[in-house]
Amino acid sequence: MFEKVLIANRGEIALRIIAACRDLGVKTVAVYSTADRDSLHVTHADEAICIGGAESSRSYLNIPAIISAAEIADADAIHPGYGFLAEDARFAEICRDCGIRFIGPNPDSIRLMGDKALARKAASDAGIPVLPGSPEPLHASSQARAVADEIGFPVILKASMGGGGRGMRIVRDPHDLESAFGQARSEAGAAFSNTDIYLEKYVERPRHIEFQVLGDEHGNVISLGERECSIQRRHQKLLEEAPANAFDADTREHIGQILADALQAIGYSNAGTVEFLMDDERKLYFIELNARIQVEHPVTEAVTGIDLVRSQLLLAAGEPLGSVVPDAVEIRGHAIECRVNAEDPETFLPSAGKIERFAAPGGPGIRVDSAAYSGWTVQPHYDSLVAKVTAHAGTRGAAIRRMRRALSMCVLEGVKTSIPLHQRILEDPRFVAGAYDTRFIEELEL
Amino acid sequence: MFEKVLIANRGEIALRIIAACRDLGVKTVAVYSTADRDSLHVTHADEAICIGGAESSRSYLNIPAIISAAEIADADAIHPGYGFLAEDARFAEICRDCGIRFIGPNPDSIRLMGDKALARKAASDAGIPVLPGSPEPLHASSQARAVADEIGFPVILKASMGGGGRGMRIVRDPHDLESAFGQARSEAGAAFSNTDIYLEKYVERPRHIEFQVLGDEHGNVISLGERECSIQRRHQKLLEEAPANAFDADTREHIGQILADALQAIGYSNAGTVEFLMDDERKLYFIELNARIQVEHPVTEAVTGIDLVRSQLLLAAGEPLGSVVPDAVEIRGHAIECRVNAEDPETFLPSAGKIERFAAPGGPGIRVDSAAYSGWTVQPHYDSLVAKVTAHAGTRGAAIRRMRRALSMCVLEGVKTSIPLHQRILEDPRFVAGAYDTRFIEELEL
Amino acid sequence: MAETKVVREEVEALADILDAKGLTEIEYEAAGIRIRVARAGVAAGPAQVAPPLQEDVGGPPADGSFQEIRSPMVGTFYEASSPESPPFVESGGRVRKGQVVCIIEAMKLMNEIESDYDGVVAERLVANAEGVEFDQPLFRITAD
Amino acid sequence: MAETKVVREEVEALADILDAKGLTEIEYEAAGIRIRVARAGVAAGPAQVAPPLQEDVGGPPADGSFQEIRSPMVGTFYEASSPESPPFVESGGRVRKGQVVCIIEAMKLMNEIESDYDGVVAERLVANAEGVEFDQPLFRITAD
Repeated sequence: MFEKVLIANRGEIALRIIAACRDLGVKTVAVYSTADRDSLHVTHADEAICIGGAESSRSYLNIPAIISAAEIADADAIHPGYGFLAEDARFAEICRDCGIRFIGPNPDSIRLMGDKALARKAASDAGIPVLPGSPEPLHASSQARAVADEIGFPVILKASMGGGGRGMRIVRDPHDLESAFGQARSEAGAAFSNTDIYLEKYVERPRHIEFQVLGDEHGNVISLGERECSIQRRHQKLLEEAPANAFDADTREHIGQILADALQAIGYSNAGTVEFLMDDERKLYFIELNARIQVEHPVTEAVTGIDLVRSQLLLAAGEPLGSVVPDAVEIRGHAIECRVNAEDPETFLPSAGKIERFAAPGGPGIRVDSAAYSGWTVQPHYDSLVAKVTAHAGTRGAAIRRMRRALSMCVLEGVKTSIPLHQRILEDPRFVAGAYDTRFIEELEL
Repeated sequence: MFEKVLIANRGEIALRIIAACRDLGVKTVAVYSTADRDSLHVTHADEAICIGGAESSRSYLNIPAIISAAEIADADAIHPGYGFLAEDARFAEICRDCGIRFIGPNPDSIRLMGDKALARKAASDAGIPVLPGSPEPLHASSQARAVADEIGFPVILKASMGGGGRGMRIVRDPHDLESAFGQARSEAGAAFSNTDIYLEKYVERPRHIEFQVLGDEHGNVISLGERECSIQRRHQKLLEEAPANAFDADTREHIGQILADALQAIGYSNAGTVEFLMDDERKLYFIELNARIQVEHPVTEAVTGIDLVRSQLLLAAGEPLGSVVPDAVEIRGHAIECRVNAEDPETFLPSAGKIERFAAPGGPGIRVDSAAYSGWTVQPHYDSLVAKVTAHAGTRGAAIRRMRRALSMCVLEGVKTSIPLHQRILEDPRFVAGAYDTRFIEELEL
Repeated sequence: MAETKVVREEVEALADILDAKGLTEIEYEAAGIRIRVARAGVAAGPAQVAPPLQEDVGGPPADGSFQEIRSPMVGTFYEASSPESPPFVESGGRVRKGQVVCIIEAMKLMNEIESDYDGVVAERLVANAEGVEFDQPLFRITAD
Repeated sequence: MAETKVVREEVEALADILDAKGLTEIEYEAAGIRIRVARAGVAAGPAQVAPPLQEDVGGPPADGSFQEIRSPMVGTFYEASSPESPPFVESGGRVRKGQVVCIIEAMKLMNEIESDYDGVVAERLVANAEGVEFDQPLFRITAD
């Protein structure tokens, strides 16, 4: 095992990694920006090194500063957490070149998964279900029509270089395809100087399902089951659950096995999350793989009893999977996580400022991951996550009740928070019935 | 189920009861003393009523004020928590007479268990092992000698009315018995105007083992297994574990069945804890039954997955045991609780004062029960418990590591705390080996 | 007990120093003993002092000095000795120290509450048959 | 008791200091004893206001205005361009704005750090080959 791990992150995930290191008897080095001097990750790490100014680019994204900090502290590994440099293949390579273990997949896996088209092709080749569509760019509306007829409407046209909705058209009626194709091409051309268009099946009301995987350095990969993260606002997850609603054990087993085989084949190691869309016929379609620990990992920890961050450390140190996770992974009960953000409930903008009073909820079945305390200032420079509250119980109904209770007993004064929104979600009949999809929040907020 | 429960307590246990009520959709009424206006139980309850001055006798022990508060708030039940009025049979009777459900055993059970001699006799009659000794007061040293010869030395002489060590003598050598008997009698006579002396087997290095039981109003009682609470200082528990160290499943099953039968026979209902001494041959001897929820109940909750306070509410409302606990109670993993007290580590006196900064530990496997927050004042009028930290993991070793980690990541400034003592305990080789008894702390502190 | 006497001496000594030096607070801690002596507000000696803060009682009297009669217990407030009887006191009425102003029922016992002040009932703060907390203000009394 | 008397003397002494210095509070703690004396609000005696607190920078200059050269990056501090070379600057030596004062090595790159000030090197705060944080003070420079 490592002697000393540098944590290239801040906030609750830095504390989470310190906790995992401490459980293993590994020393920790915190790095921090000048804005984070009074942060708990600085307090709790064995050493702490200031690496730059408040802006992330000067500190938590500052690769030379982080590598230098690892060198002067003599750290033998770096845990990147999530966000910041967690999926930066170049950073993983620099770590490797400097003889520092990067706690995550190898740079090639990170790079492959970072290219969405390549990742999709690799997944498809490995037998992971992907959204039906054109594998190559389409050059004429007749081509598009042929593919669309084959996979069935509705379909979505997307610019190959696209982003932000430009060059994108949803087509529900075959008669609209020709004009939509033309519009998409010209938009794409104007926006990206590239008129490549491809076509995919369009899922009207998808649910967001993701599988947690772990792999070792010896060619073994295991799936730890799925999470449901359909409660999103503007693609930001607000609440996650494990297991997914009405998800059957056979599908869990089946997809899990396909994923394990596919990722073994590409030599994937450490933690990863495979994201899928699920349509109303409960069919799953691969979207992407996140090559890092996920914010919402505690729900999987709750139902499997497996400490995922500890597992990351052990796997990165070369432990075989068999000594890290039990032979048979059992899913016990149900877990829900709420991301308590400091944000304005109307504008959704971060509500930076000083927390005047904070008393986290406790009691049975409640886990809190937070770097907040009374007197701590929510920094405008970083994300607005203040606390992750995870409720675990024998049944989903009991987990919902525990979460409602916990949020009602969370004192958080001085900043505006997402708690009132979470409370509305938890009372909504569709949520309670488990019958919701990724459009839940926009419809709730109407 | 009840509509509204009044909580006749304060601090973390009041929050714990609010949590259980909220999980069940039951409204809560807090009562508080003038010193507790800024307490979280006042914040979190649906209603709060000031019942008197800071001294417990004027508030939390003030029966007329509490009953009046229940009447004006129209509460249909009272949960007494632990301490204060929890084991006051008269209070339970007054509740009953006022048509308010007392959430606990019936007054007769409380009264029986409050009289240690009667409780011992009832236990013995029911087949629960008790310390061998004289069932009746002894009037001559020859009688004492006869009993001592039968049960074997060492023995302990105790004044029937005794307390505080007066009229108490440990006798290891038969030759010392006669003079010790005379001394004990004269001390007892001087102190209690009663020279009744009885004799019991003396256990040199006992361990403290206790069984958690639950009973319904329909004659069913179940045991939920044991806890070990041998880490005590001056009879105050500091750290508790479940299950007990090297405690075998057969004994758990066997004693559990005897207890269930015995308590069914006397019509015991609701939660209770049966305390035993265990000698170095691992034989158990009944000491007493605490007819209430126990401070250390979270360790049993962790390993059984059963919410004990919720169970108390359901059972008091008349639910049958079968609908409150699962058919087969399984013990999963290991749990440890540390009672973090605000106290001077040298003098053990409460360190009352303002908490300048408090950030509770979180992360996987950690539960915190606390009514503290930054800026909250530890009152000199009440006990010094600031937070209960419970660690749960698959094995005892992992639970110890998690607890060490959690305490190292607990920020608690402004008052002196017992955390350094807990840290010493958790590092001690005897503790780590699970090979300790009730003299552990006095030997640690030498 | 000897111990009590020692403590008494120490406390008195500290209180004397407080006076002599015009302090407002002394805290003293030594082997197992902690003593704090304080005198709120006014410091003796030279220091001029701000007038003591009036405790905020939330109420109206603009100019007004008033006294409050507070509930000494939790219970139910009754304005009269029986539903048929007239109230013990009315707003605007005069009260004398020791006069019964209401009844608080607690555990079926009727407790007569007396005025601590001579004056006029400026305001009654609780409705008949309403529950009251410990220390809750019941009446405001203005001096004549 | 002897102990009481000792305490009295210490408390009185603290109270006198409180007066003499125009303070409002002194806390004093030493082996097994803790004493706090306070005077609320107005301080008696001379009571001119204390000068604003100088931000604590941990260092000496009693009277002194000094400037600090701080590290612009995380890395390893080197006093000279090579182990054989003399240090760029020495304590007591004169520096000019723009003059190289040390090297910080970060990621195998040698970064020359220049003085922002003209003056004299009052103190070097880091040992050779030691790791330094971002913004860590390296030298104190006093103006001529």
